[in-house]
Amino acid sequence: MALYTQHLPEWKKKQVEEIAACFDQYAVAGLIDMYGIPATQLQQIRQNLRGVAYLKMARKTLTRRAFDEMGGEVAGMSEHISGQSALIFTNENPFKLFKLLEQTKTKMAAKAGEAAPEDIVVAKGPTSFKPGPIVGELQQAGIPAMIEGGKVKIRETKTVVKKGDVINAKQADVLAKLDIKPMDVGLILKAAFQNGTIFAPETLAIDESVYLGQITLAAQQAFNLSLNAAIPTPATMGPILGKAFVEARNLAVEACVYEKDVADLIVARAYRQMVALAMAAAEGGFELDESIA
Amino acid sequence: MEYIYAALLLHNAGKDINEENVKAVLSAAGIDADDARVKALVAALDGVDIEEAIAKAAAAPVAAAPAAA
Amino acid sequence: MEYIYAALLLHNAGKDINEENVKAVLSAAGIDADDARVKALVAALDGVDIEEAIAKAAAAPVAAAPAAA
Amino acid sequence: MEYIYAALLLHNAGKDINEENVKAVLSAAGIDADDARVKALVAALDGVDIEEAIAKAAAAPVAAAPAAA
Amino acid sequence: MEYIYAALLLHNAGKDINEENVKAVLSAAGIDADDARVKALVAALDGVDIEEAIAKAAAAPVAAAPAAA
Amino acid sequence: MEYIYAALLLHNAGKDINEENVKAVLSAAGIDADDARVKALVAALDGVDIEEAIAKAAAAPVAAAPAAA
Amino acid sequence: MEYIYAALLLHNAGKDINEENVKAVLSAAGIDADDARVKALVAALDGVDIEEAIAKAAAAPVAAAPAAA
Repeated sequence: MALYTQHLPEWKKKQVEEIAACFDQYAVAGLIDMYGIPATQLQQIRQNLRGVAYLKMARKTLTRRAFDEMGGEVAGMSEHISGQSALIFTNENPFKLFKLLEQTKTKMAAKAGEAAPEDIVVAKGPTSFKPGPIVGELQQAGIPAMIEGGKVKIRETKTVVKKGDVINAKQADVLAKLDIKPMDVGLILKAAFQNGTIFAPETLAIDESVYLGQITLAAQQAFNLSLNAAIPTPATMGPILGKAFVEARNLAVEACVYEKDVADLIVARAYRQMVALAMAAAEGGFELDESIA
Repeated sequence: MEYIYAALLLHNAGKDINEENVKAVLSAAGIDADDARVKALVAALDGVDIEEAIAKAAAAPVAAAPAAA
Repeated sequence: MEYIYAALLLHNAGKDINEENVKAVLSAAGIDADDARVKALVAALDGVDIEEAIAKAAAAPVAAAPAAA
Repeated sequence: MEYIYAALLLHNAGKDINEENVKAVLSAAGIDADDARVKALVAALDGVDIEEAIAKAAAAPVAAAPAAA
Repeated sequence: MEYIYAALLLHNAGKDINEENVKAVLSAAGIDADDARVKALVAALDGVDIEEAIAKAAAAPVAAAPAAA
Repeated sequence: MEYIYAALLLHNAGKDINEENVKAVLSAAGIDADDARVKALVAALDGVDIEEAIAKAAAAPVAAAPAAA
Repeated sequence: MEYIYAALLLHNAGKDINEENVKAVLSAAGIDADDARVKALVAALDGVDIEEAIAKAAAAPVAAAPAAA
């Protein structure tokens, strides 16, 4: 890769080269937004990712420059640079990377001026607040509050801030008091790059439970097929034998084939039918024997 | 519950479940039929859809279905 | 099912479940008994504890009816 | 249960479930068929919808699973 | 299921469940036995406790399909 | 169950479930395919409605129909 | 479901469920594997207890598609 480095101080040149080198060295590159992460949390995250992913801080301008200079499909990554941008590199696949980064997320209280990542809803019900200025604060934040039984109560469920809307100071204040933490803080993946393909985070979010559900379904289907088509496998030979036996037994009882093996079942069936009819007769006024009543 | 078995037997045979028939069957089994009960049985089963009543007794014994709402 | 009804009727009456008795009951119900099936019935029930078989049948003859919420 | 399996085999093969065929199958398994039992089997299965009968649960406690609302 | 019925028939008769016997039984029922399936069955049954498998099926409670609300 | 999964895979892919294809799939999974089992699998699935076979609850006959709330 | 079948095939064969193996199996079945889907599958199943998911199928022997309200 030819990098033109006119008018660029040595240290900046180096940074750009390093970024390009990481793209070469690792299978997957990710653009992340680290906005709002407290330093200690960042340290913890870096530690947790050691050996799995490499976090590289770089100025947005230099990152953009590196992308442009690498050209090709990588250049497309520039538009995803945002917030407090950083790069992350790994040899895991992009979906795994997303999974890893999701694990770094925690919820934090909102600050005034931040945009709500989702609808922020305050549920109807009692709070632990004693009556006081908090009632006014709640009302001013658009939350219908009242006093009931000596405690402050939220009158009805309200969407305080819609997704994407800016949270104002009053709202931020009140939400914090209500211990509502709507902000996702952590390493937020903005885009991932592997082998010439840029992956958007939405496509990388996989619901494990869906896959597990499908595994269960597939196992069920395989079991059914093995039994229904009588294809023996070590795991299903027993159940297949069982099925054949049950079929034979069902036939014998249903058709009243008087064989010793099913005699008691036939007796039981006839008895149950008798009881059922007896119930119907009882409704019509027939007196039942003690044994049944 | 021999009266009910007698009824089931007649039903299976496609015969009318009336006093005469029920008594005949019970007799054949050496049972001295109680007139009143035979009458009561015949009356109680009059108009009853026996196939339907029997169908309620599933072939297999069933544990009462717990309903968790 | 007629053969088993006849057998249970006899059982209820405390009578022996043998070919002669079974045929008599079936006859009384107007059923033309199949000799082989009567033999098979008697043989199958020989030595069977009917009370025990009845006890195994659950008390509630209800078709499994899962409750829909 | 060997008589039943023999019947199921014939049913699978689309063959008539009659005395001759049942005896042939049992013979091939080295079983000395009891004439009466064969006759009873054939008579019992006469007119029976075997596919349907196989599907009807004959035993085993059925626990109706509770419906989760 | 015919191969399985044949196996269970032989098992009931106390005969060895080998290729020759299975084929003989299927033949007698008028079934054209598939060589591979017979081989696979015999191999699959090696070491399997048939009585145990049957006992499990006999005791198995049937869970009615739960309704997902 | 690998033979079964191989069959399901081919079925899903709309490919013919024949010896060649089954072996190819098993090979790709590093499995040394047993010739007889492959043949038996193919024979067993011949003419079978796979969609139906995978959907039918196989463990035990269930009398109750699931109630969808 | 082909990706899942491929995964279970590998799991059954004791092979690693990685991109290379999954693609090999799908290829052998004549399926043009979608790179992203393979990656997603591998990532989703990484470190997951597959036996547990399989066991859930064994626990409830019901029709493959539960009724969804």
